[in-house]
Amino acid sequence: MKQSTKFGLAAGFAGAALFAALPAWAQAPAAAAAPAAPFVPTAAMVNKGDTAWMLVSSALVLMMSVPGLALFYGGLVRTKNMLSVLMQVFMIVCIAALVWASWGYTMAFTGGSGALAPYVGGFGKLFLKGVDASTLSATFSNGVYIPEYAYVVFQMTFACITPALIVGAFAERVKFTPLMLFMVAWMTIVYFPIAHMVWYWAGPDFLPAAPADFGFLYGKGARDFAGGTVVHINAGIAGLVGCIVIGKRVGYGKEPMPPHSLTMTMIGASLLWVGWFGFNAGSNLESNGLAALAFINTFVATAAAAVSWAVIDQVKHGKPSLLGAVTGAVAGLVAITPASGFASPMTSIVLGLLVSPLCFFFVTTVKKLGKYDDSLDVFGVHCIGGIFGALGTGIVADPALGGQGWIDYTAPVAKAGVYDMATQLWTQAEAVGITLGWSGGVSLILFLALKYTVGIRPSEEVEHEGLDINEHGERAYNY
Amino acid sequence: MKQSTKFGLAAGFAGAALFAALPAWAQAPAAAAAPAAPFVPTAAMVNKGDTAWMLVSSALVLMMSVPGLALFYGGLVRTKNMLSVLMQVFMIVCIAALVWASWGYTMAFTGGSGALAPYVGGFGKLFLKGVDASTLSATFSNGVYIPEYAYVVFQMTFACITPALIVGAFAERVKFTPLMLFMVAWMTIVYFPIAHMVWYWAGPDFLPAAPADFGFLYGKGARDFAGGTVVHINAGIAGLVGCIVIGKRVGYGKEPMPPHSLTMTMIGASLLWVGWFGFNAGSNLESNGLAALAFINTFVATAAAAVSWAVIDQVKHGKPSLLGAVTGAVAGLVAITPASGFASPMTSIVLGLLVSPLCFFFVTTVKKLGKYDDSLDVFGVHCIGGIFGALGTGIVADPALGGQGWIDYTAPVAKAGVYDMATQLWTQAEAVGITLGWSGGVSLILFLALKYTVGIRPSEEVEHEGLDINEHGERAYNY
Amino acid sequence: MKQSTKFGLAAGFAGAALFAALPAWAQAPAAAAAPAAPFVPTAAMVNKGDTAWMLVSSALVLMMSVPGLALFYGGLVRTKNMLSVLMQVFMIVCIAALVWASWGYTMAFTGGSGALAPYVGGFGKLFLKGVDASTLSATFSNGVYIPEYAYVVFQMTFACITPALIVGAFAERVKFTPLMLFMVAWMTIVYFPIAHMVWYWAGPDFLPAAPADFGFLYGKGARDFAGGTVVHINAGIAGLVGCIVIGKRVGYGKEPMPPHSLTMTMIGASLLWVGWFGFNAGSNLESNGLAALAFINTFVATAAAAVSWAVIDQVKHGKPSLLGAVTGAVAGLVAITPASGFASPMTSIVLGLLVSPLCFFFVTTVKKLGKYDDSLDVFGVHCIGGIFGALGTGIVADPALGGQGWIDYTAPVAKAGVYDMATQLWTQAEAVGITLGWSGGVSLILFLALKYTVGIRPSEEVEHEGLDINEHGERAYNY
Amino acid sequence: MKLVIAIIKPFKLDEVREALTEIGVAGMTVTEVKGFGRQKGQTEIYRGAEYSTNMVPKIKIEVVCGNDLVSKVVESIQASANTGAIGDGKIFVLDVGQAVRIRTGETDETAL
Amino acid sequence: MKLVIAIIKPFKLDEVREALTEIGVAGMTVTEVKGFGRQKGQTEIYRGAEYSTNMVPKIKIEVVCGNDLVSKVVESIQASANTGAIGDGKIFVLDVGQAVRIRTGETDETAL
Amino acid sequence: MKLVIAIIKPFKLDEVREALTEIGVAGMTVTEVKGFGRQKGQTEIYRGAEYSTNMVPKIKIEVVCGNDLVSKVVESIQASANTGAIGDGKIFVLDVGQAVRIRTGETDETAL
Ligand SMILES: Nc1ncnc2c1ncn2[C@@H]1O[C@H](COP(=O)(O)OP(=O)(O)O)[C@@H](O)[C@H]1O
Ligand SMILES: Nc1ncnc2c1ncn2[C@@H]1O[C@H](COP(=O)(O)OP(=O)(O)O)[C@@H](O)[C@H]1O
Ligand SMILES: Nc1ncnc2c1ncn2[C@@H]1O[C@H](COP(=O)(O)OP(=O)(O)O)[C@@H](O)[C@H]1O
Repeated sequence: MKQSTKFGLAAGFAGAALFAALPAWAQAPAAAAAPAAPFVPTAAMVNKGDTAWMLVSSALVLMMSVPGLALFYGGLVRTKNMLSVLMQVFMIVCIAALVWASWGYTMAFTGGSGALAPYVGGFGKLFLKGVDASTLSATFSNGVYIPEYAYVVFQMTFACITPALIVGAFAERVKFTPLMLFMVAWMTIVYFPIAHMVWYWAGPDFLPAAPADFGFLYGKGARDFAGGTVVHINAGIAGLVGCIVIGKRVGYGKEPMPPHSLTMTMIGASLLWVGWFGFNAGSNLESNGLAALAFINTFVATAAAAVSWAVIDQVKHGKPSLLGAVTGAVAGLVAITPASGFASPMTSIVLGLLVSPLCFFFVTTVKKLGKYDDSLDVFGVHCIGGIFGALGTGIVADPALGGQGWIDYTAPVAKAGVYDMATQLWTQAEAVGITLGWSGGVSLILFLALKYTVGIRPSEEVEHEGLDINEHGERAYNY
Repeated sequence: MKQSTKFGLAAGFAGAALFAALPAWAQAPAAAAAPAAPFVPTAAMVNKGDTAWMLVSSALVLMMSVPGLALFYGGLVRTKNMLSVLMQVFMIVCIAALVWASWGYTMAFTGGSGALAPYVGGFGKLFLKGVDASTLSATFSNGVYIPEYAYVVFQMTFACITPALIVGAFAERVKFTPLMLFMVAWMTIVYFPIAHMVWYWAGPDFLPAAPADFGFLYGKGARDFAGGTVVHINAGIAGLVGCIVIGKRVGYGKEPMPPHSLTMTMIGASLLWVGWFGFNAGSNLESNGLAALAFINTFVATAAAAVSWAVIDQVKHGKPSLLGAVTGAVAGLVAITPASGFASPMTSIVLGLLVSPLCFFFVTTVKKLGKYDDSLDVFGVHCIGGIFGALGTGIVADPALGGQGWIDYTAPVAKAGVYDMATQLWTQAEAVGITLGWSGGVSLILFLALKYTVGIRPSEEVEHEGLDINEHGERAYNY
Repeated sequence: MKQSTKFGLAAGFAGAALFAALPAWAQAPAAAAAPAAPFVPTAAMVNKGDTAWMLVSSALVLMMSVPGLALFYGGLVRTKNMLSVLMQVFMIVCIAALVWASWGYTMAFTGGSGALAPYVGGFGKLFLKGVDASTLSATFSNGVYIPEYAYVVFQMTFACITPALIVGAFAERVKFTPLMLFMVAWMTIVYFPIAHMVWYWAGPDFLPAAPADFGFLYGKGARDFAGGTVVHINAGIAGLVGCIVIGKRVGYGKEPMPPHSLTMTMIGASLLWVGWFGFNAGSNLESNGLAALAFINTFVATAAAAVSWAVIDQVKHGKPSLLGAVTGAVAGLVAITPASGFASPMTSIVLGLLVSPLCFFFVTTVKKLGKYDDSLDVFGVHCIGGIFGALGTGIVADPALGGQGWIDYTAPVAKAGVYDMATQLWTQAEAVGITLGWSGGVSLILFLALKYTVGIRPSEEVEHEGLDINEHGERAYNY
Repeated sequence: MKLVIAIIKPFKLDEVREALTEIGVAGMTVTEVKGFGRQKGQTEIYRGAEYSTNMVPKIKIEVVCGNDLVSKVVESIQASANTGAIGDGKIFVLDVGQAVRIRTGETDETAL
Repeated sequence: MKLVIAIIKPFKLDEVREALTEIGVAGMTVTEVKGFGRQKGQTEIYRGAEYSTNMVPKIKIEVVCGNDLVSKVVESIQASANTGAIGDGKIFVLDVGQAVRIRTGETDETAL
Repeated sequence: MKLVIAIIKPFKLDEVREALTEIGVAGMTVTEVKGFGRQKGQTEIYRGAEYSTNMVPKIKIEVVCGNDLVSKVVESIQASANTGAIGDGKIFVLDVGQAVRIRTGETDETAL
């Protein structure tokens, strides 16, 4: 049985110590040494500590979306639109889970066929056919497996949060049902293929026997530990396109539109941070020293970016703002996401310190110049932060800078590859470009199609009165 | 030493793979093969991954109660009663923890004596006597154990949330201290016995030698993976009885009583969802493929039920509401609870899709016809959703539908039993009926006793002004 | 390579069972038996279940700070100062993480040199030099190790929350930037040395060969399982000094200053409780029966203290208040912190029941008599509760009371030591006294230095209008 | 025209509104206010600190009506807002010189 | 002096404020209120329970001005707050007997 | 009778209330409002977007009193609400034609 797993190139280990720690693998040397005989992972290759970690990580990533992201976004809109944001995020998570279980997992994480194979998976696991409580998924280590359901559900949480990120770009002025239609189409045409291109590969024990069984960008050597391209650039560019097609909010630039509750935004940002450990360290698929590395990188990059943004606020406006600090924190989380398993804590801090000024420039100067109304700065924070992180990964992964380098899995037993920063950077740029182009292009078509058919924007009067009462028949608060 | 564990019948495995994965068990074949020699679990049978998972699950279930349930309920009441709900839930959790450690655990999870043995445990572990850091509790697998304290605390969280669920039914019109008295009595007379009847058994390594050492409903073959009967039906019917005895809120049906903060309700629902993974997947007691199955089932059933309720809202009122979506999510969580370890993801989705229309019918039409004021729909969502889930478990557990069937533990090494859906459904219905009868009947007596002694309802004036200021001397908000 | 770990004296086991459960240790008997040959921990001594547990615990402790503590504190201030509290806590966490990774970890958890060695660590791991994904940290068991990054990050979360606790004492009247300066200095001069004195030691496999390689208070035999002295007394006394130096709030005692949102305070308290399991049970460094013990102790002590405070409220004011209940819960958490791995559930309940009246007395009577304005009762709850817990640990750890006693690690294989309560109590008192003196004294100098240089208190007008708009340029709510 | 200002107990709002609608009042404006008077506020206690706020939540209703309707309006409010307990509130009547309907520019009684 | 009370739609506040500033009004006081009138409130539905609140969020502006300015103030509000849709609101004018600036104790028109 | 309307700084409320109680005012009604005037609002900045709100939180006090008490009420408010800084607020006095105590139906000065 062929097993699917995640990440084009996984982290190399500073020493062989961690490999030696895998008794299960040691028990299967014959299988690993002779790729001609088909490798069969056994239940003994599953460690309950890994399983526990993957389940916890999945719960943490769900917490990032609901209530995390919903509150982070919701606090920033006006009272009259609070529920619309909560509802959009909540329902996208629900719909995405159903879509993922139905046709997403198979499209992203099985081998496809024919010329399309590098770009999208097959339909062998439609409706999770063939997946059961005893099937296994590969990790990045030879001879280490996790229950396939754990892998399906962990990846499900990624499929849930990514489309939800998009809605911030055109918050306060979008019709609910058309938005849900967009999301189903976008996941199917954009998210699953990109996830397949970047993350699909046969797994360490299978790759030697199937050296071309991987996604297009994986094959190119692009690395994205936890979703800089697949999640943040992907969603960020779709958001930008959406907010331009939909147009500015009524009164934008004239009326004040202050956040209705920075308290909620702070709660959301905090839960995003806490949950993001599942996102990043969980993406290691094993609970070992590398997961701990991804964890600490995620911690310090975020802290650095928050401090960095607060300092910018102080310098520019004389006052460090909470919204600045938490925006910086999120920018730091975005930037470290693709790099979290490759960087060292000190290079993570550098990434964090640098991403904030860049994003600050985009959410202030560029947004003003570009005259687009990206309500909650999905482009400025997620897309730009994601691009910065994706390119930065190419730098900080360099073992010369304390990075984890890359692992060559083509041999029966994986070993560290030779690192070439220039090549890697170029590959990273290609992955960024392809994601921007595909997600941006398809999103444009989808938004335009909706705009000129069912309509995507509510009437001006509805916008004045608020989406909550008009689209959902409720008010957020009745104090 | 005899060990206690949970669940009448545990999940069967699609293959023997997971069993083979248990080296600890393999080391004790003699003990298992020769039940005549008393089996003694050893520390080597404990896996740290399982322990980590049980501790995390316990923390998650506490998070379901506080702040999860407290916010879900609290957001739905009027501002003047917000604190009363938060306080009721918080204090019930605290008191329940103390009661559980004092006499609850022993009443639920030790073997009783004499004619009462099938209905309630003994008092051998009163105040946790005999439990220490080295004693162990059985799981559903031969030769797999967890620290007994982990089991005690995991079950403690269930004992904390179940009584807290009840208060939603008569929110905004109940006196605090009498309510606490009710809860202590209800736990003692209703919850512990029902938990004993449904979940107590000797454990897989002990059962062959003690083939009658189990609770009444366990013995009948009723299955309730994580608490459909013990938690939701149990609490739901007590709530209905309570709201009828206490009577309607002053102004009910005349004054508008809109939720004071759907934002809080959404946060609460989200944390319930996140925490429920501990509740359901934790109930597997091991972090393995079956826990992952329970996890994904919990995820997709919830998503399906939320979508389903939103669609009903759209059809009936033209607008999908957030309150509808999160109510659906909770209904889905309730319905999947007893089935989470038995269903497949696709049958879980079906359960989720169907539970929402059923609950919708009860919280709208039936409640109107019945003329009872179940303030927060504890009956309509928890009791009805729980009944639906309990019966549905009998269907979706069928291996013919991709379910996990049942395990025959009477042999020294457990093996899959032959599944008969009709029999199972009948058994499930019996468990439902007994729970409804016992909890409903005892609750009626308790509420009436309180009503005619210390009184259970505050004066009309207090109700007008709000419970917060009158019962607790505080206001929730001083903006 | 010498490894650092935590806790002066760890818990003794009721039996040898848990030791026997460690196969890794069994594989290294030679190393353990012959301390002359330097012991080298191997990757095989790492259990993935432990790693998973430490990562989860770290995430939980971060959740205690943000959003937990921030909300607990924030809800208690007036609307106009809400953001200032959120911002202070959030930024302290960020800055502390950077400081910890830069020079905190090495100062606290490496062996120092010369006469200062007992009081502060060296600089060998400045900027985490030498720490990588394969280095390991010791636990309290022979032959059991965790990834060093996991240990660094777990301890990082403690370094983040401790200074954040302080701000509650002078909330609503402090300038942001000077406060941040104070925190960096306080961590460096107070927190890292105290952590070193109490928690640093060579580890069970190294101690026999290096019998003097430990911190000053560790050497004296003081025990502090999860931070009664290091965290709570340390922060609490600093808070008291701060609030006295800074002075009372304008209008204190004349204007009403009711909490602006007890809802937020309740959310914060609940998340503190949930996260505290990571704090206490995580401090066991392994996911085993002792972690489960610390978990259940944390649960029931909190519950008991909440109930106890509610009863006092009822008796004194005729009404049990939510703020009382959650304050009690936090007091219980504080009290059980140093004792969590040593007490039994029943003695934990006693600690919980007793800490509330004591803290109640301090936050009401003593505060009134002392005429200091400890805005959020950091001294009354954290310092007093911490002192009570630290002394109580000396009592409840006694095996005669069901406690875990202490482990003698000087032999190659650790074994239970003989318990002498009077000696232990005296040692505990010394640790309390040294912490009070050092933290109190240094804090006094730091606060005075800031007061008479950059200034630490905003103008009266700013205080009237609120810190949010003046210090941060934002408002918490724009409903 | 007259402006009738009534301070009432919050839970009486619906009854008063219905009573006014019945006698032909087509519009009114409602504000949440706090009242200080004979009725004592509840004591709030936070960690032992007692606050006797003295302020009680009230609802203020403002109705502008023609001179002919005034006495009926006052009576109707007085009847419907009455509970007989302290704190039921007050009604004040003031003269209005001019009224304009913004939408149409209509003035005075036709504007109401 | 006159007290001009205007009930307007919330999103018109900025426009009205600007219009008034232009004609020389130096101060005003603004209150969030709920209005009952011809404009129907939205229906809220919570788990099937429908509430037709009848109450619509409005903004009340109070401006005290000299007698000479009154007509300009009224016209200016009427022009700037107008959308032509039901619920645009009302303007009422009352007599003010006395005005004091607290800071200086100045009285009447100089106090404004 | 007169209706005295005072717009004051929020933190002065308690002092004003006490001052009024001292001179025998038995009741008043308090509303949270926003004021626009000479005093400039704070600038809020959210991710670089600056909002100068121009609106400052204020408290509006309404007291109805007999004609004899008016000048004492006005003076007392003016004295107790004064800080000498811009934004201290205003006092306006209007005529009240009628007053009713809802509970008892008492009218005019006895109703206060
Ligand atoms: N002189 C007054 N001016 C303005 N409002 C008043 C005055 N007296 C009372 N009120 C308002 O009327 C409310 C009810 O008054 P109170 O003295 O408590 O009871 P009652 O109306 O039964 O005499 C107060 O809360 C306050 O809002
Ligand atoms: N008689 C009245 N007295 C006081 N306020 C009124 C009166 N009539 C209307 N209002 C206020 O004016 C607002 C608008 O009135 P409405 O009848 O809805 O529309 P229009 O102003 O277009 O006629 C109402 O919401 C209410 O606040
Ligand atoms: N013409 C006016 N009509 C109504 N309210 C006013 C008027 N002018 C000022 N106010 C109120 O008085 C408050 C204080 O006025 P401002 O001009 O800021 O300072 P000052 O009272 O010191 O002159 C304002 O915030 C506003 O609420």
